[in-house]
Amino acid sequence: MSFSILLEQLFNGFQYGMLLFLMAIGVTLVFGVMRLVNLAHGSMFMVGGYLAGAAAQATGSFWLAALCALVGAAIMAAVIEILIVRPLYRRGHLDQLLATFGVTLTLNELIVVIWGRAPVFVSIPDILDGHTEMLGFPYPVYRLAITGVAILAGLILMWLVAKTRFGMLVRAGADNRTMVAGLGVNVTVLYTLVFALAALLAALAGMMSGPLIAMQPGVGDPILILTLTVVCIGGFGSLKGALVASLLVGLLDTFGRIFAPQWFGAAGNALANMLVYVLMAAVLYYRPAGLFTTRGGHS
Amino acid sequence: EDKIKLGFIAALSGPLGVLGAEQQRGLDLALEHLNNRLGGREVELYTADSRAVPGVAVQEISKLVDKENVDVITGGTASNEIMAMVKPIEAAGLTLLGTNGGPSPLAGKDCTPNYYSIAFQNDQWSEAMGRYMNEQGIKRAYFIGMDYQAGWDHVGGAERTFKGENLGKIFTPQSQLDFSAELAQIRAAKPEAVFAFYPGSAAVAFVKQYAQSGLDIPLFSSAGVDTLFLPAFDDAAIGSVFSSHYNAGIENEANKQFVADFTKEFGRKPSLYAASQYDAIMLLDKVVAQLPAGEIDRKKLQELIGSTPFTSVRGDFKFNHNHMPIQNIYAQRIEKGEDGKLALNLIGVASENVEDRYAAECPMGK
Amino acid sequence: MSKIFNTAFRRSWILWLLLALVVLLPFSGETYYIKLVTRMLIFAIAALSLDLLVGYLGLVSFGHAAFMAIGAYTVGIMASMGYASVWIVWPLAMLLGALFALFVGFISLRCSGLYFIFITLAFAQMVFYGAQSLRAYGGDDGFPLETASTLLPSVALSNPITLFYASLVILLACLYLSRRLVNSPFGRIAVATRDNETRVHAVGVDPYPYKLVMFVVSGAVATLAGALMANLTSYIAPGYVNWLVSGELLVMVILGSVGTLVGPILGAAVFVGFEHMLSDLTEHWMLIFGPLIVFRVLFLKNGIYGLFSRTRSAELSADRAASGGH
Amino acid sequence: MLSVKEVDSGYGRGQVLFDVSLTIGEGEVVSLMGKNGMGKTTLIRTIMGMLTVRKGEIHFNSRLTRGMAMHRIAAMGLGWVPEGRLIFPSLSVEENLVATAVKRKGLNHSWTLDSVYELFPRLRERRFNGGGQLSGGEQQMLAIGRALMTNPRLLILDEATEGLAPKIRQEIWQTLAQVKNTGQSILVVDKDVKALSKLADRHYMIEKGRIAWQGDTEMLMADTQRVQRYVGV
Amino acid sequence: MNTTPLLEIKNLKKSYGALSVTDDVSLTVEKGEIHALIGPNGAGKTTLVGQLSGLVPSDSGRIYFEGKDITGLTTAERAQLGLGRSFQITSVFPTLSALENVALVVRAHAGLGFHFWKAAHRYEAAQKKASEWLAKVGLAQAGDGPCAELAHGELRQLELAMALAANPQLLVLDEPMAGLGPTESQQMVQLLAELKQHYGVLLIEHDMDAVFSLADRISVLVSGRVVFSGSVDEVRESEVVQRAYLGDNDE
Ligand SMILES: Nc1ncnc2c1ncn2[C@@H]1O[C@H](COP(=O)(O)OP(=O)(O)OP(=O)(O)O)[C@@H](O)[C@H]1O
Ligand SMILES: Nc1ncnc2c1ncn2[C@@H]1O[C@H](COP(=O)(O)OP(=O)(O)OP(=O)(O)O)[C@@H](O)[C@H]1O
Ligand SMILES: CC(C)C[C@H](N)C(=O)O
Ligand SMILES: [Mg+2]
Ligand SMILES: [Mg+2]
Repeated sequence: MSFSILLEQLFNGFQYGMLLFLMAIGVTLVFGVMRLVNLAHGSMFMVGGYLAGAAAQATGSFWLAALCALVGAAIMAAVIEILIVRPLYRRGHLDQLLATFGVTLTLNELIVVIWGRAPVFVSIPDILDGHTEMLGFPYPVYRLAITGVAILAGLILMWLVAKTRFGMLVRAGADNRTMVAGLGVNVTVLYTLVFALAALLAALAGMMSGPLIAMQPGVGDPILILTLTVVCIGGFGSLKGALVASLLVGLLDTFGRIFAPQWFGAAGNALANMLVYVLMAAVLYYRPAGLFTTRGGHS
Repeated sequence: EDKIKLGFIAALSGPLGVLGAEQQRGLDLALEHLNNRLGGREVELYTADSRAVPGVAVQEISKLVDKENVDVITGGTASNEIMAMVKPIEAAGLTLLGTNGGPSPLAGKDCTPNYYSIAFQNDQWSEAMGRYMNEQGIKRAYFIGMDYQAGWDHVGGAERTFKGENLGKIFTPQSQLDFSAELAQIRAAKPEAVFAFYPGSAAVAFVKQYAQSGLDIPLFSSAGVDTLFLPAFDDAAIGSVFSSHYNAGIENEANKQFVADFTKEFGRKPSLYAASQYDAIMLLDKVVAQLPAGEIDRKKLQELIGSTPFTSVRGDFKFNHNHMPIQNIYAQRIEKGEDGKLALNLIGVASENVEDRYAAECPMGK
Repeated sequence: MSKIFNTAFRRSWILWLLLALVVLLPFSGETYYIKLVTRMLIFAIAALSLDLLVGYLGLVSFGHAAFMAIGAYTVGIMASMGYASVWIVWPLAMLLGALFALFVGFISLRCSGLYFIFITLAFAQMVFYGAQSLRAYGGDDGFPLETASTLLPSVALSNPITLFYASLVILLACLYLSRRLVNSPFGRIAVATRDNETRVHAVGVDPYPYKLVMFVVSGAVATLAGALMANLTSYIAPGYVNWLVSGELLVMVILGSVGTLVGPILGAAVFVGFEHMLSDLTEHWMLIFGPLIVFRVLFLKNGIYGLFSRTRSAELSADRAASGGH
Repeated sequence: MLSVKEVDSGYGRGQVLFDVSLTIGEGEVVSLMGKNGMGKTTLIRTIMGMLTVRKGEIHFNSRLTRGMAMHRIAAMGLGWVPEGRLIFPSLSVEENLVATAVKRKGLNHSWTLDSVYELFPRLRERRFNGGGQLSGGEQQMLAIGRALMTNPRLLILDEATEGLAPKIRQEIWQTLAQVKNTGQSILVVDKDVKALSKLADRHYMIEKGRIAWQGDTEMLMADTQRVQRYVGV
Repeated sequence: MNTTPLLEIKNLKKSYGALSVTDDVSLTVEKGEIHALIGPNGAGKTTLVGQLSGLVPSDSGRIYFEGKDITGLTTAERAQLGLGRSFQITSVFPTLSALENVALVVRAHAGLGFHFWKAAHRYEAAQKKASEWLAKVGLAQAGDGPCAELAHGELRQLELAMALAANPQLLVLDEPMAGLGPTESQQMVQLLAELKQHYGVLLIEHDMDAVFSLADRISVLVSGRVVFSGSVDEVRESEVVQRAYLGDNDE
């Protein structure tokens, strides 16, 4: 394998990793803050993609569509939070798992009812279309853009959580929501905001994936599983962990897909897919609460 | 009054859901044309969703057989699910008149009286495409496809007939939608053309990513890239060539009528999936008409499918002894129509009146 | 017979009536419904085995479908090699399931809470892709069961009625044995571990072997369910280990009521029944079923079984267990 | 400033408080005493709005607090040091102090990070440590500091000296005396009767959820029998 | 004398980063004595308890129990040897009844844990033993509902019964009076005074009244180091202890 193709594959792995990171931030944030395991996170990815598709068709503008997708998903998430998720904070993980599983099933089907089973696509806006020659190989501009946006979103979020008072309150709420309220801060709204923010990030990932992959009912499911894997590897509640694990998984997946079929022949594809989970088991064996354990991250 | 219980099974959801839905349109239109009667008998229709998952397909077949007690089953979307469905259908003494895909094992050594494919045998499409690539003067090609029965058949067919240098072959898992790593590998091999097999929504993802990846070489495909997906493509897809046993532009009376009615009802031209299913119902109409009144003789029905002449939208049609069609395979290209929309235009016959290469291995009816 | 069931069950005539109906069902001769109920029974076995983990150890396994797959693949592969007798195939399947559980348990029981939930999912995914890599057995697509398992040379499970009664007997046997297990000193320590693991350590008991044994037992039983399922569907595919199936198994357990053994059986029956009824009703049955699950979590705190039994201890127990390894 | 009038309250189906009345005036320090499980914490939780008032009324700053969300009641100027500390383990010491801090106008004395650190030098040493890494006593200091940082109109201390070393305890009592001198109103629960009698102006004794006795420090000192009976010293 | 002490800690150390929390701590506890450990907040007392029970791994140093080196053993193994611990925050099995809680401990120590067949409540000897322990701590009347419904004080009694049912030689108690009112504290003091004849006790407590009335020996931990060790009177007199811990005016 020549150096330039190796580099290109590194880029691919990195880009994939960053997309996963966008998803993982949401899961880890919602868990870190509200101790909520959210299986409906994949649906937000899907909803983002679909809303963008529908809005693009209606308005003809990618940028408007992007806005619609983000705002729409955030509003929907807020509604879900208020109606369904709120009572779940006080429940155990099992109840949360189940209820959000139900939400996923419902949303998947709702998409079918509204948009049918045909895949929905968004066209890439002209300035992001095509490819650019860099470091000796052509690379799709759009994928570069995804990477950029994900990095930016990640940085903003890390800053928000680590450095701002909003972030402090959010983390304090994670520790003890009653106590935060007892000190005069409204947690309920804070939670709705965080939940919507997480959904917005997932929708961003979905919206950006739209032009690359086919949006179809249930597209969010496999992404969700990978995201959960990433978050487990990184450590629930840890943003740093999510970042490291996303990149690990992105690269492992990309290189696994290239090499495993070469090494294992026909069975290679399946084995390549397995790698990520082997990594997860290995990591959890040595660090039962993920790479970057946060206080209270292990329940 | 005599009735016939018709089972229709197709991938109505999942990544191939679009195809199944199109098959259903073909079915509905045909039944509409026939006033919901097959050979004069009123049709009781039972629909099942196989989701293109073999395990699910088997379960749904069991429902059609055990619960609905259907007389005959038509449909089937993906090759792998068809392979899975055949066994329980055989066990129940029923017949599957397949309307999409023709997996190679069922065309060859595993052929069975209980299964017909009215659409095509998988290799038929792609062998034609391999030849077409030769004609276009392609010397170095890379092959890629989805990792399942149809992918193996299609890619294998194209590889077999392609005469130039075969630079490599990649199969990607059925669930995979991001092909960046594979496209990079392909580009590194510097081929002159790529042959790809991607059915359903993966097709759209693949073609779009192909266009963005900086691979400025022709894409040949025998996949389910079809009229159905045209709205999803950018102009980047213009020029891609696909093979198929059907194109809405085929000239004959039956097709003209079919295309006109379909367009009237659904606002666009029919795709091959609708056409094959439409054909199947038209054939069943003729078959059932020959059955004696009263209880349906399922064995007889099975035999009649292979021997009853009918008017296909493809023009002449004939089943081979292995229950696969002998037919023309056409080349079609994505072009921009006058209305500014993409169209899948017929550009010629890739192979004329071909049977599939597995027929010889099938002991049946020889 | 009544010893199998707990007090609440014994008191409820509805449940007895249901059992009687089930036993008599094959006399109706409706193959389809016999198969449907067989499906319920098989899932009930799997759900029961999952309840041993979720309900009595507080360990939420999100990968239990893997065991069913191991059972199914063992049956399928053995059949293709010419071994169909259940007296060979079942013990082998359970042994394999137990060994796999031992391996998975060895690694994942170090984790708790969420990590346990998702590491079991990871192992299930490995089994999923492992099954896919078996190209000789259809890879991604799976393969049909060549010959049905046989109880005696002439009694095959391909007969729906035979399969039905075999499943029923196995379910009742599993229920009886599970009941004994959870009430034994062993089971009590398991429950104590669920309630407060740190305290178990401090009491001088290392809970690890208890968890491991329970995990192995649970895995072996679920494997048996898979072996039966292979005979019901006559088709074996990686789809057995789809994460949705693991999710559905959990839904069954919780729908019925966690930590009650009988509850998950009811849960399985209701789940399969609903799936069947709703999908007859509308193509979009998930649009009803999804909200139903949410409804159950939000409003029906003690599950279906909770409607029959209303003891405080059961409630607490379910609460504890539902908190998922907190 | 705070008036609790004939209040009933409790958890779930059980009632804990019966007909409880209590008032705290501007700048006044009031103590609440009673044996374990008599309802002191429950009363405080009810005042904070964590438990619903089943009967009676609570006014704070002459506003009826019924139906108000807990955070709104707290934001009106209640600084709560809860039983069991409940600091935020995943925030650093400094973040614990800053996150919910409030600057309030019209107070004689205003707490800042610096003045809290001066009060508890140990906290300054550990300012970048996670709250969860602190020892029990350090956490208690943090909880008090955190409440002070909200610059409350009424400071509520529920067993604020529990688990503190005797020396620190003394220091805290001294500090509270200082705080009192700035005009701060305080409601304090503690088992150290001697310290309470020095600090507080008025005292309430609670038994089985009812106010059994109330009076000023003089009356308290005079009536050791009662103290014996209701507090058990 | 050649009697080995019940518990002997030698040069135990634990640090988190630059902070040494326990620094070269050595002390012993004999059978039949209460050895109190006092010290300012953050001195490292709870950390030391963690190291003793095996929950916090030590950086260096050794722990001997009845002369046997237990430094490398797990929590459960230490408990089996007879190192009992009560939890500062009540820690029981909430869905089991009080009797079951204790019986479970009795059975586990009789090696009956891995019995799968007979129902647990049919092990009559264990049941009987368990009710004896309950009676001893004053809980004879606890019903057979789940113990989550017991009152706070009752739970503390149950807590102790469970610790005792495990047949400990040594009890390590971390602030047992915390959260108890004066009356309850006094009762606890009485109970501990009775118990100490049969066990060794390492007592950590900020309640000086309790410490002074119970302890046979007192060690003072400051910044992870034992700065003083002696009898109650010696501690009372000590300048060092006054300054570091007790403060100027006695309480
Ligand atoms: N969360 C709760 N749920 C139910 N009952 C409770 C709860 N907290 C306290 N109680 C009960 O309310 C009563 C009063 O308890 P409260 O905590 O108010 O007492 P207290 O006077 O603060 O005692 P202490 O000195 O021990 O802190 C007790 O009987 C207790 O059992
Ligand atoms: N995991 C940890 N990481 C960093 N520092 C820690 C950790 N655990 C404890 N510490 C620090 O070690 C010191 C000793 O804590 P420890 O809990 O042992 O004190 P203590 O003597 O029990 O105090 P108290 O009487 O207040 O309970 C404290 O300063 C604490 O902040
Ligand atoms: C898209 C079609 C060509 C379907 C394909 N023949 C299959 O078997 O799956
Ligand atoms: Mg209190
Ligand atoms: Mg301590």
